[in-house]
Amino acid sequence: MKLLYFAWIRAKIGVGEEQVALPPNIANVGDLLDWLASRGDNYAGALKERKVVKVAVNQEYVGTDHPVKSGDEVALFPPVTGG
Amino acid sequence: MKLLYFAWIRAKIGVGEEQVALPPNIANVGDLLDWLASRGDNYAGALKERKVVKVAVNQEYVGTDHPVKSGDEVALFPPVTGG
Amino acid sequence: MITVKVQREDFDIGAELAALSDGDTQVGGVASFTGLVRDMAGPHDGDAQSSMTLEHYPGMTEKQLAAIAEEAARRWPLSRLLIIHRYGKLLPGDRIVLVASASAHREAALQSCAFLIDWLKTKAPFWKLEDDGKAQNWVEAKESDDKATERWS
Amino acid sequence: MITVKVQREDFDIGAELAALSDGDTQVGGVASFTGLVRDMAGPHDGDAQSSMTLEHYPGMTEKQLAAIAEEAARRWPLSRLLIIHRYGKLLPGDRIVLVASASAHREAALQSCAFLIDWLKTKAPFWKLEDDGKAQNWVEAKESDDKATERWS
Repeated sequence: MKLLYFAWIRAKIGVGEEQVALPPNIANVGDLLDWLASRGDNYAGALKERKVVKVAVNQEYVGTDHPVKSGDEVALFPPVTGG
Repeated sequence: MKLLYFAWIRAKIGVGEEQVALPPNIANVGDLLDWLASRGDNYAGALKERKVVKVAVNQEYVGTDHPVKSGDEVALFPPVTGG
Repeated sequence: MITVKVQREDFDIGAELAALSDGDTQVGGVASFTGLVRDMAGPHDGDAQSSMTLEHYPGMTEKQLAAIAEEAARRWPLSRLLIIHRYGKLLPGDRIVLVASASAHREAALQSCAFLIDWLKTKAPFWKLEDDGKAQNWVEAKESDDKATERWS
Repeated sequence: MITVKVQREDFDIGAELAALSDGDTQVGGVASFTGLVRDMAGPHDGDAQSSMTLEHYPGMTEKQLAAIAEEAARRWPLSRLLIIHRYGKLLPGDRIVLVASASAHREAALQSCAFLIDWLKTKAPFWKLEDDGKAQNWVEAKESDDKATERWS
């Protein structure tokens, strides 16, 4: 799975992009966030306020119950501030 | 008094501008329109539908009860269609 | 802060809009509306060339446009405001009018632009004479324009 | 009919707006909104130079902007529609974004512009990092932007 991080989530985690092998028990976005938060203080800190973390799977906005699979591109980012 | 006519009111009257000496009994815009309409078929035709005739005295929109005096610039025109 | 131009000549939208924020870094947004001459000769009219001639009331036009602009400046927090309106003979695709406003806030810029064009259409002394290539006729005022203006009162 | 550009470079508003009606004489009006970088270092901050860096999500950005534009085209009778959004480091006064739409009807052009900028502010994956000359901070999303978007739903 390809993971992308943007803005302060990227800054807190310390990388903008990484390739991860999904543990077998990860079925949806919520599972993925829980697992990521367990990977270290940088992840836990970045994902602490879970409700401000926006998620896109394959470049579409999704909710926490959206399924994820190993070939997906999953992006995590704070609320957008363009325009 | 300086009279100005625009758009189809100008076209129907046949001139765009004229200087007139006001008869003494003309006190307001309504009087002026009545008097003008009596000056000939071209005026009568142009001012027939009185409610569509817009009037400006000294370049400000006014109603038919607005006073007029000899030094005024009075303009008659149809509803505007700019923009 | 308020600029009003009534002119026969065309205008340069890029330069005009740039001037609305030039040197003022408190401006967060510039909204604009440009009105264009539509082709009155339909696609079936062969080589009929339509045109539009705008007549206006020199002196009163400038006063009315300035009054409309001042009213917009009272209603919204605007940094600068521009109205350019052309007169004379224009061809399909030609620019007729530009209204634009600069503000720290996008809502103020966009709403004031809508207000300016609505008011201008019912208050500014301009009259359009359409020529569809066969006959000339004076454009009639639209009730929908009066309605559009009423929503601001 | 729909043009979306995501780019580092500045753009030429005059040329972009002219292109929205070029060759289409059924267009009666072109509305636009240009967003600019405001100066975050206040007038009392001496020679502090503020700047803003826009980060985005390449690929998803273009898709989201196209989806927003398509939604506008479904809601209003538009001839053409344009969104340009820049990324990278920008200085006060620099253009960030241009949304513009061309229509036979002024209401459609103006309202769709307001819709485009409101939606873009809550849906397009851009993030602003402000630097006021002393410290950097990520701009927080505004509740007022969410509210502005809600009025279209």
